[in-house]
Amino acid sequence: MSASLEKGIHALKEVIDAPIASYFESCVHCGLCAEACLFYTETGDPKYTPIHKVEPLRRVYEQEYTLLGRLKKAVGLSKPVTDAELDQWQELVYDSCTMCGRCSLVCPVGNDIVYMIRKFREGMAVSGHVPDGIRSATKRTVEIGGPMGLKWPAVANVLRKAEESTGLTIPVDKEGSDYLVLLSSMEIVNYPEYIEALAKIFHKAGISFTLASDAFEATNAGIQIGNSDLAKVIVSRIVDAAERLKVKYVLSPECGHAYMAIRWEGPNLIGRPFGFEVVHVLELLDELRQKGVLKMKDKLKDPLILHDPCQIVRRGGVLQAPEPLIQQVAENYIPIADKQKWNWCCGGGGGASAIHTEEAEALRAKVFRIKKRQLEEAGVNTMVTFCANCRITIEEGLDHYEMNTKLLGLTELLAEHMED
Amino acid sequence: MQGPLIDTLARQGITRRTFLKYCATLASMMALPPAAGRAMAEAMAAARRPSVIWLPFQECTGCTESITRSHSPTLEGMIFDMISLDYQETLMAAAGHQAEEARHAAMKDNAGKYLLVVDGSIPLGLDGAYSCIGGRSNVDILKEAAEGAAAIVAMGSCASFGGIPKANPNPTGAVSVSDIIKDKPIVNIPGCPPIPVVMTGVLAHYLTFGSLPELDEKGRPKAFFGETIHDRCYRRPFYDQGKFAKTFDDEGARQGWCLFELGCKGPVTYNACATVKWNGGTSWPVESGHGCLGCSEPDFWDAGGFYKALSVPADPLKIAAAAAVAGAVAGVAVSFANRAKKNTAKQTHEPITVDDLEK
Amino acid sequence: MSLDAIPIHVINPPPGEPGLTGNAPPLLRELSELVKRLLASGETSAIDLSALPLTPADLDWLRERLGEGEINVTLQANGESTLNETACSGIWWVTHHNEQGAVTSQFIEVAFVPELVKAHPQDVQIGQEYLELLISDL
Amino acid sequence: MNELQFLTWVRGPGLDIAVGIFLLGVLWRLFEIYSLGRKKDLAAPRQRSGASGLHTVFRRSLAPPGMLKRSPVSYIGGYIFHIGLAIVVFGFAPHILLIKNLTGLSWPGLPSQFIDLAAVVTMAAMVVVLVDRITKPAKRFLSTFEDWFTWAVTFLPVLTGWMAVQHLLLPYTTMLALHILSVEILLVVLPFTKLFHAFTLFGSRWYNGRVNAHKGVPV
Repeated sequence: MSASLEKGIHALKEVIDAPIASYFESCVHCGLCAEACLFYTETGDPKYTPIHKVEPLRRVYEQEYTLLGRLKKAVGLSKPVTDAELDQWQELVYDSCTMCGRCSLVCPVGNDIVYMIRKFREGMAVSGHVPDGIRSATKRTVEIGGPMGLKWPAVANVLRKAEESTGLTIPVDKEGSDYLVLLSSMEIVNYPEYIEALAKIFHKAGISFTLASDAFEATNAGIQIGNSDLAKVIVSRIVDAAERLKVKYVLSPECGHAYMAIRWEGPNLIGRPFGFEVVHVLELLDELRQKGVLKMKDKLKDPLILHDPCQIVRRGGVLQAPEPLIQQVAENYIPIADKQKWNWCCGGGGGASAIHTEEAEALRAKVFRIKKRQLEEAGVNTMVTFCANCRITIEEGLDHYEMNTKLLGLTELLAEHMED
Repeated sequence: MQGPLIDTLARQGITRRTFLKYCATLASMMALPPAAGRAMAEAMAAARRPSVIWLPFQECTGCTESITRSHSPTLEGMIFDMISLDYQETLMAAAGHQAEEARHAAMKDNAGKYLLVVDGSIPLGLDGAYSCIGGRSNVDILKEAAEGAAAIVAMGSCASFGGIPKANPNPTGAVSVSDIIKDKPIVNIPGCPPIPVVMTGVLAHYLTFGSLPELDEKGRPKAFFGETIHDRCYRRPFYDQGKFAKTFDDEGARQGWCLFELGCKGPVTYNACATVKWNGGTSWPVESGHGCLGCSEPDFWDAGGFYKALSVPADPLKIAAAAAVAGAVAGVAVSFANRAKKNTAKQTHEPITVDDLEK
Repeated sequence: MSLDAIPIHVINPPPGEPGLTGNAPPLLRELSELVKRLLASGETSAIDLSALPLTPADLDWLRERLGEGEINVTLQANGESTLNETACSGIWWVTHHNEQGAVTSQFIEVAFVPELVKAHPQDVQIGQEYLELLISDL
Repeated sequence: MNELQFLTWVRGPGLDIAVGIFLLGVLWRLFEIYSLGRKKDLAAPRQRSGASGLHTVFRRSLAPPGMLKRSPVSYIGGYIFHIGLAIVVFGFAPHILLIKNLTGLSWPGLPSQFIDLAAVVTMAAMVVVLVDRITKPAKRFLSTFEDWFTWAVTFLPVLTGWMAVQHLLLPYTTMLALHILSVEILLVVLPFTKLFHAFTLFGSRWYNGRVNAHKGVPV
């Protein structure tokens, strides 16, 4: 078994639906989506125009599902999609699209372009046109359990350290808990403070929680690469664990696409609604804040801006929680013009940060200028966000431009300033 | 009989000043400079009367009526005093062979100089047998008479464009003068009937300048057919304001609003009715409350109904229902094909494993 | 039954009738040129008012500006014609009506005497002959 | 064929054929597009979708924050020419009469001087939009023959209609016939080109609105 063009076309035939058809038929080539895409605004290269990134998908739609398209194909007016073409598009579909969904917000005819990209990736994945970085991350997630190849003993180790430093117990595989806490590999490896913060907050609020030794990983490279079968394998682990442990809630970590995978794609991948609720950590925190449980002992004085991760806010719908939370802990929060659902992507979402080719990295650095500009315009040296992947991408960007900006995670920030 | 025209007029009690005044007005109507009125008067007053042969073919005599019943016989009628009308079946006293002889004599005496006026269309069906005079078909007579004519005036829509006889299905194979005669100057004076002053204007011009007036691409004198009825219509402001009579007896009709919606063909009809009017300037169709029929345009009879507004399709939605059904059927058929295709794709889905990601 | 009982009445001219178009003032300049020519060479000329895009308001404006002169000639020939001198001598306002009283044409004539007023030599001849006849009858 | 015959043809058989192809095309395309269906979203909605699709249909008619500044010509030019077209198409008395004849619906017309102005402004906006398409890199990059073609097909009816009313270039009858013919061409190509967005835009906005409202994001 191996990837092939036929499989790709076959997959596209499966996923093309009425919205895709309606979107393609509506496009008037106005190019306004380009103005909403950081890959275009920062490079000025028209090939990064979002709707252009799904051009092969349009051709397949036209050739397979429209009468005129079939006729055109039959008489040779419309050339079939080729491997070479898809290879050319790989860069456009993965390297230069973070599935941030900003284009879907501006399209005047209402096209949800990111919806189209997500479907197009189904074809790209099985036709073999995926960046190695994402492919290997997917393989590791399916075969080992996480995109970084992290195994439970290592996680257990981190948890033990967190228990030591907080003096709190972190339950594992405890049946009947309120919350099943998920983590992302990046958090475990790069930001273990997140786990400590969470333990403190749960303890304070008196909420029972547990981790699952066979489903600690929330990230889902399957949806980034764009394969529902693999995404289903990955998400099923969480569903199985949550049902086995009989939890009421599954807590999604800060990580953006993990939330997308479990909260919005999950039930559709396994083909049935969940018997539990999926909650993003910020939603829980905001609920606690409203209940008065989340009290601060002091506030951060530094002026700062917030980076709203695309998959959590614009595409995930966690619109209201972040601002009250940051105001809870920061004295000088400066709202920026393009905030909330209008935020600009960090440049590393949708699996892009897993692509480590020279070109991809150079492109990421280039488009990071939009974040740089936001920082400079606000005149601040501190940025807060709530997505592990955004944090890594932004750190890289800050390094690249040698900026001495402080980047903080919202949950940790809250834990740090919380009343003991 | 062949003395200067002014003497003839004087004998009829028409003074020189009356004639001058008439020529001034005629020149004005023909959009000639004011000085031309005087030139016209002088030229015509002194003119020797040209021979005119008037051939009626497949016609209703309405054109002759229009000319001879014009309201001020002393004025429009003057034109008959300016010419020597050597043959006109309706008007001439002679009949039968006598009349035919008069025509032949005039043609012979004035060869190359006479003016030929034609009213009625010419049927070509059955070798022209649909209309014969003295046993000869109209087309034969026309060809023979045209041979020696200096110029031809096609009076009325039938002679100009074929008119009502040519209307679908045109059983007699009727055609216009210009369909048959190609080598003579022809003036078309369309209208059903034509406006008398156009006829007199053309004759006056011919008598004065020895040539035909400036014609448009349809052979009509530009002076009278240069603008549409709609352009010169006194109801035009209502059109511009969007005020339309919806029926012939509604408030809009009583208020004299635009008749566009009632099928007025004014916007596509080139004629001078709106300015010259009829019956000595008394009124004209639109002023009397009825839309223009477009009678001076080619094929006006078949132009989609007199009471259908111009912007309205002649036969709305004739095939629309059938087309809609066909579209729906095609759509449903494509839908079924598409759904079957998509379902097949889904059913033949082979689960993907990580190994499948490699090429 | 009076005329008013008929429900149909034509309102003429219709409302929204165009007012001044601005086409009249240039005519004054043209007239000035024509008068100069009349003085210089004796050449007469005329402007055909019905050939120009003038509204009734324009005509009123022009008529009012040109004013009334001393001579008003009325001609009865197939309807009335009026030849009125304006306040500018040499400029005549000429209106022809038909027998029904409708205006058939309208001119401004620049001449010492309007052409139509002058008797034609042939007509004078005929007058002379008639005069002779009268004398011979004495 | 003389111009009155031409006019008679375009407002007779020509229009029948054009309206027929238009209706056929629209129905066929709508079935073709929307019969593909979509899967029910099984994720628990953040909120009930309610009229969110409808909201998006209306909301998308307004420029999103910041976008007006980024692409003023697209928005202002686009607004002017779309609104201008609507005014000219639905406000001109003869057009209303046509619609009334076809559908039985009618409403008062606008003064023809206003329609005239609207037509000129619409054409100016369309030319500006065309220039924008030629000069803006993203637009030019996306443009295919269809984009230029549909522009022309949309522009010609306005131009010929305006020229007919203004008596420019050709006699009114010929121009009117050309005007109707150009509209017929527009009707014929509409269902089969990007001009079909006039119909699918509602579906697209609605889908987008529903899909995102399910997740609690007003788009």
